[in-house]
Amino acid sequence: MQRAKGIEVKSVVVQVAATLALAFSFTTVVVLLSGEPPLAAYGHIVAGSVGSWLKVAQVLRVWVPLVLCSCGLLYTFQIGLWNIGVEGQVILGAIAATAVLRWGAAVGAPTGILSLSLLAAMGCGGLWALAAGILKTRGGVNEIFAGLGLNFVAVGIILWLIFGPWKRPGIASMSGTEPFARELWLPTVAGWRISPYALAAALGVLVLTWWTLKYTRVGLACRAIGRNPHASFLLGLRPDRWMLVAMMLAGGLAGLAGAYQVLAVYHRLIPAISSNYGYLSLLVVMLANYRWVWIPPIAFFFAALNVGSIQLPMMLQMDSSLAGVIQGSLVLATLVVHGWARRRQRAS
Amino acid sequence: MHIQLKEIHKFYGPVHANQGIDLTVDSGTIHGILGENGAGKSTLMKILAGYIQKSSGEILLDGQAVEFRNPAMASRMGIGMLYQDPLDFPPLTVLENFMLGQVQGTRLSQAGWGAKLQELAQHFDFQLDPHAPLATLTVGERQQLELLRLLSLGARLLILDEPTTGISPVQKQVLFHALKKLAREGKTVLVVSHKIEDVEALCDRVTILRQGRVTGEMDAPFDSETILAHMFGTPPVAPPKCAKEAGGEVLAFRQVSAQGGRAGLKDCTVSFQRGQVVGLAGLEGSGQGVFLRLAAGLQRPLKGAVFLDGRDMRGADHHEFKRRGVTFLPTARLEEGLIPGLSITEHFALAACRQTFLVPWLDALKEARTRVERFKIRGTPETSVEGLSGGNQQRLLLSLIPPSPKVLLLEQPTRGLDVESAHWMWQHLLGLCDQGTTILFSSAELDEILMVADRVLVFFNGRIVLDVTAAQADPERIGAAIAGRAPDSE
Amino acid sequence: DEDFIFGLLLVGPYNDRGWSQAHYEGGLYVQEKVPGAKMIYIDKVNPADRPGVTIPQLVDDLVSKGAKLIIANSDDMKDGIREAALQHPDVYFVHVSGDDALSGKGPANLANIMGRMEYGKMMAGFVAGLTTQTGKIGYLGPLVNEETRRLAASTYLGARYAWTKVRKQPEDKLAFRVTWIGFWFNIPGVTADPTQVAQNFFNSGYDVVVSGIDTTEALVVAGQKRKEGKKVWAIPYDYAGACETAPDACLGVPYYNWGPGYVRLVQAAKSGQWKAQWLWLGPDWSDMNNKDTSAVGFVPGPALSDQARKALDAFVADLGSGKVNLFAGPLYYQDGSVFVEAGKTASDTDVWYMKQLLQGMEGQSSAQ
Amino acid sequence: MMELSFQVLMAGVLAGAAPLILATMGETLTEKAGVINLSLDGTILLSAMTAFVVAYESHSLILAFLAAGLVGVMVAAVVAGAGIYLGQSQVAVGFVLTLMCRDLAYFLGNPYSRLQGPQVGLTPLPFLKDIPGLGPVLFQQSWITYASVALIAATWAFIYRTRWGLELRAVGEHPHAAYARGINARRVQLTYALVGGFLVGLAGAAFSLCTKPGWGRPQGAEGMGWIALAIVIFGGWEPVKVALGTYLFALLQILGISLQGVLPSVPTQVFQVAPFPLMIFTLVFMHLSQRPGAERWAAGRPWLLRLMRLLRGTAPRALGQPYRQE
Ligand SMILES: Nc1ncnc2c1ncn2[C@@H]1O[C@H](COP(=O)(O)OP(=O)(O)OP(=O)(O)O)[C@@H](O)[C@H]1O
Ligand SMILES: Nc1ncnc2c1ncn2[C@@H]1O[C@H](COP(=O)(O)OP(=O)(O)OP(=O)(O)O)[C@@H](O)[C@H]1O
Ligand SMILES: [Mg+2]
Ligand SMILES: [Mg+2]
Repeated sequence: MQRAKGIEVKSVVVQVAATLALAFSFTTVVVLLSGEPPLAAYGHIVAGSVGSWLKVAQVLRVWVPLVLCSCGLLYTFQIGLWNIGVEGQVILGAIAATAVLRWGAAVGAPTGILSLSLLAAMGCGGLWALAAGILKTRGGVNEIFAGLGLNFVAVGIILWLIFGPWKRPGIASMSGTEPFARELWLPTVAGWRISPYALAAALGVLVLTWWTLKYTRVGLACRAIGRNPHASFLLGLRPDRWMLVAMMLAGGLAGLAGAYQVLAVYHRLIPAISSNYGYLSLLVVMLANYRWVWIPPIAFFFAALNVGSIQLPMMLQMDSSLAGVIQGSLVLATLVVHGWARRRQRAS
Repeated sequence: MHIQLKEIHKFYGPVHANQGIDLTVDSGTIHGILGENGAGKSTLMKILAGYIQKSSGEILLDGQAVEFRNPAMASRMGIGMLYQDPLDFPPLTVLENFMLGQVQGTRLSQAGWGAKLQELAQHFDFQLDPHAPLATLTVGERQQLELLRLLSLGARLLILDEPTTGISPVQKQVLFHALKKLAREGKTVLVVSHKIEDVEALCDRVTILRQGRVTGEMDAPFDSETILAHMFGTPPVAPPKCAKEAGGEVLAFRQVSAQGGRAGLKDCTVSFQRGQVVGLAGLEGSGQGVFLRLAAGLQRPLKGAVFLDGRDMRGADHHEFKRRGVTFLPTARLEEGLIPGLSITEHFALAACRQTFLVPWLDALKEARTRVERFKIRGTPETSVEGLSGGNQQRLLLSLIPPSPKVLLLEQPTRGLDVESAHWMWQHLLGLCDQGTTILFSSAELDEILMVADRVLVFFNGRIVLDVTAAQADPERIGAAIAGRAPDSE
Repeated sequence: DEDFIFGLLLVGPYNDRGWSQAHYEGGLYVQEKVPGAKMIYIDKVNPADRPGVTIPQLVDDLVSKGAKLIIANSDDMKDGIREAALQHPDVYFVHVSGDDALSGKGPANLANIMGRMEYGKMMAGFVAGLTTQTGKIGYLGPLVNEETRRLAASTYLGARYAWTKVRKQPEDKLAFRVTWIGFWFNIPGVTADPTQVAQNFFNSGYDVVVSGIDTTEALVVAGQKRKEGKKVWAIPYDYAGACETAPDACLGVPYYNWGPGYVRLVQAAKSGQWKAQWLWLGPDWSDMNNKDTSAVGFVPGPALSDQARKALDAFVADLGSGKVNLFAGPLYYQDGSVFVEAGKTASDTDVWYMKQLLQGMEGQSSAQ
Repeated sequence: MMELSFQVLMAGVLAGAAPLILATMGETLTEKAGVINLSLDGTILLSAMTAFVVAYESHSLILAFLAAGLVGVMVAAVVAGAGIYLGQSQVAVGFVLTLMCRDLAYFLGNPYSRLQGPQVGLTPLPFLKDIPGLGPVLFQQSWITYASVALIAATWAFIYRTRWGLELRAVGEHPHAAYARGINARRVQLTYALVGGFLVGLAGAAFSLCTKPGWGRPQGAEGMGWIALAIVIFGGWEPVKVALGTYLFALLQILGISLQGVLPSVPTQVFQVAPFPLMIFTLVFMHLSQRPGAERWAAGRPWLLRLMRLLRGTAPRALGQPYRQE
């Protein structure tokens, strides 16, 4: 038993090392191809993301929505669904939050309005995910295409709002709606670049997700159905309904991330409000191997890449999309190494 | 073509499906392979056709040792096989199915190949429309097409794996006629079957397999009793029976018809009493699987209704049946009954504990501990179920049954279990029936049915052809009914 | 002299042959002219290219690298730069094309600068009006706001002047249509595709397309159409070198020359003479294309005929001398209401805050 | 409303759809063989960048197209290798590649943005171009447009009229059965994944060398890969219907701009997302019309029946399923 564990640990270490080696040798070759010094590039990314407290605060600002979306994705991945529609769910959350704030700006009572907007965002994101879920369980549409389609529809809706009913007076522009008054910003502490409430909420969601997945029937049902829907059905679960529940939870958390983008980052609704976090969080969860413990560090690492890579154009005239190349190649390398290890295992 | 198989072994992981099989088939004969479910017939045939690779052994064609690495190589040597699960392409047309795998070059000359197909079909009196989608054909017609395709490919040895299941008597006649004609023309034919009557009508010689070994060989004319004995083994000594007297009616079928399996279920009316142990015998797919699923509410009848305690259950789903005391255990344990990746405790938390929002993990763990001990499951509550052996998986499934179910439906409950486990399991189940549970179970093994059941239903082609109490049950009569020779069936 | 670091936030790529490149070169000019001045820039500062990145965040970064003055080159950055200016009261900020200093919404460390591109656009319109064979001129508009409305209107006025006064054609035979794509440059799936818009213009009989967006799609498509043998032209925007893309289709380019204005602001900041001023800098009429003095210019393109070139020179001279003022009344908005009464001329603020497109132009005046 | 003559509109649709046709035909081939290459959106950008850079450096359009095709092949090889041979989820691998190739394209292409590079010109077809009316518009196109039209016919003929096409369909339906007939199912899947990838790569080149010439961020082809994937489903995996779907999309895009004047309250952007709701609608429709009783229910409504027949299409049964040879 002990020995088997030792071998397992060793093989995990070997796999992780192989993954890192594969991914970073690829990105290094890519950087060399672009004719720039790879070490300097990596150095600038590190310095630009954790070089000062200000930078760390910026990383945390990206970390919050990534963690929220990734936690939501845990439910859907557990139940065996590929919820590619997070992006749209973030957008709908942002729209709902904006709607409440616009309405509430006249009403007053900022704290109440802010809380209400968070609730609305979760509800709206959840419903948007529910739509994909219903298309999957009742309409026979693969959740990938349902989610993707709804992402584009969400973009259509947000554009229509920004161009139409919610445009700035006399202006039709991609630059978004009129910014909200300061009392409708998520409160922050003087000198901080990140709202402590947001940080606390992200940590709270992380703990809550862990607790839900581990101790409640939701987690158990998701795990069971994801691994064997037929047996789960025979053991008394209703897979379709649980799938909808999982989608709603994922959508709700994505919606919360959308509200965060509006309340704490942009203070208005912009077309790119989701900032690609929906897609990025899918990568985070895949790299985390669908386990909640790995989400905070990986999300932090990805956020650091996003923030740190802004140094590349400033310092080296390099394009900052290197961050995405690193993120993608890490996940790809994980998939390849994992598949290869399984193949070897099967062969032996 | 003269075929000789020597000492063929085949392992599927731990499963030893063929255990040193020797077989000789003479040129120009029709040779039957008989055996119960899981005897290893298909495995042997697939090895001969190159579809799977043998673990060890030797194949001689006309005295020459050969090795096939894939079906293409076997096909080039003149071996063609009609697989048990049809390996054809329903969305493509008849002609496309015919051409696929034998056209050389780039162009598909529809006209040329169509003519060839028609010519061959005429030779055997088959009626096939080359341009119809294959999906619109009956099983029998699909078989005919496959046969023509193999012949057109130049097959000299034809292997047919259970060709008579799911086809009509008329088509069966057409098929047999064609096979006999082929044998006369010098082709060798290997037919795999469960059914003695088919073999009697067709074969010159049979080989009988049981649990991966050859148990007998015989030339025509055959003695069906000997064949049955070889197939199913000798009937065992008197089994321990449930002591309980039968009570009132619990479950009833009234003129139920349904689709599913090979034969579906046709117009079935039958009822069961409290405390009965009923064995459902029959070849796989003869209707007993559909029957159990209907009784569990997993499938809805096309016609008729299932009654539970006198209540019409039309419109109710499985969960409703479950609430009313029906429990169903499927055959495929890991595929349908258990959840790989979840631990034993988690299974109890799902199935056997209070359905509260917070999972009562402590209760589940306690429950798991006691049941692991009581059911002698080799594992700890934390063991994930795919790490359990087949027998232990079965014990776990049993341990998940709620305390005193009204009706217990078991699909092949002892498949893959060793004798000791099987006995232990029945002891436990019969204990349940002492408390008034009605048990319905299907089994491929007649011995098992005779051992524990106090009532036997035999299914053939979607109908119950024999319904007798254990006292009246005599293995020969049941065996004959299984093979479609029920004296009192139509 | 000690070092003076200034930061530049560019909305598009620094090498976009358009708006952002003009600013980038303005920054290089400052480095050259002001001793000790050093530029750090970040380009592609827009939420589509840099999702999740905000203006205050980038300003923090520039400030931490020692920047004492920060220039934001897009209308889009208005809210962000105001927020950043409040967060960093000891750093100077310049918002290009904004009006915070005029409207008083911004803090004291925030100034605005803009070029009087109205003149450049009039010249563009003028050569378009001179050249068009079909009498149909297309305007590839970015998004709708005050700035873009007044620029489109200036183009129209220039074209109308050429059409009616120089070519003596009836006014109602001139079609001038504005199609807005929704942003300063193409964001696939978000904005309308400018390539497609330009193609639609040319395909439906518009033979001159004037670009109001930051990138050169109009000229690229015109170049393609020329290769197909069509007689079409385009007028790019923003950047003096923009004609290179397809010289044979280029009638000329109105462009900005940010260098002199930037130098003025940088020197004000360096010497402690800073004011929260609103600069709207015009061309140097004595030499519109003088790098050191003129904020706005117009380079005639290779496709412009000699005759038209002469007419253009005369037009520029008249504009400079004040003989021609295209913002003289009577001018009407699209809905028929009065923009400038007969006998009056529009003031700077009238022009700056233009509320609609003018009568005679087709296209949306604002989002519906 | 802009006045577009019917011929000009048609020519615009033909030319505008050309790159997408290359991509959708490629993906149709790949999916028919049972492999789903989800990476199209990234592949198109990466190959567009490659094509532009190669054309810019070498001044050879042929070389540029080949290089772009090669990029498509390489990306498809990763999808197929990890999916078919390593048993990983094709969807997961494709999705990661979508994001990564896009960033890779922006990163490597950065020094080449907004440069003037070679372009594919027009090749008027002799004689045909002189047909009055249609000739001058339909037969004065780039050779990519002609090639795209020819590709539709070729794909159709290949799939339905050749042995290889038959084998391709067989593998996508039932790889085990194909194996029993002597077809190396894995090799067929790999082959058509690569062929499809090659065509998708060419689509990228067609964007950056012809339809939206030049490289930059954004290039303009962003999102087209997703649209291509949607159209393949919309067209029910039938090359001709897929092509019709592609042309429909191109038409919507062109009309979307013209409609700015007619329907000012609908932002043009809405037309950009139109293919997706259409795809979802089609999928739901397919699903519902396959239900027992649907045909009976539609019997009284001939238009519905016709729509059902038109939109009916079934995915290759083995699509995306890992196939393990025994
Ligand atoms: N007869 C069956 N045997 C095994 N598994 C089944 C059966 N019926 C359903 N399942 C499993 O359960 C899943 C969902 O079943 P179903 O749609 O009946 O549940 P539900 O939709 O949650 O219930 P309801 O329709 O009452 O809301 C199926 O996809 C399948 O995996
Ligand atoms: N692919 C496989 N992997 C693992 N085990 C297998 C596989 N195929 C067959 N087996 C096992 O090998 C044994 C023999 O199977 P085989 O299919 O040869 O039986 P059979 O005699 O054809 O039975 P039937 O009458 O039901 O067709 C069975 O125990 C079966 O479960
Ligand atoms: Mg249901
Ligand atoms: Mg078999």
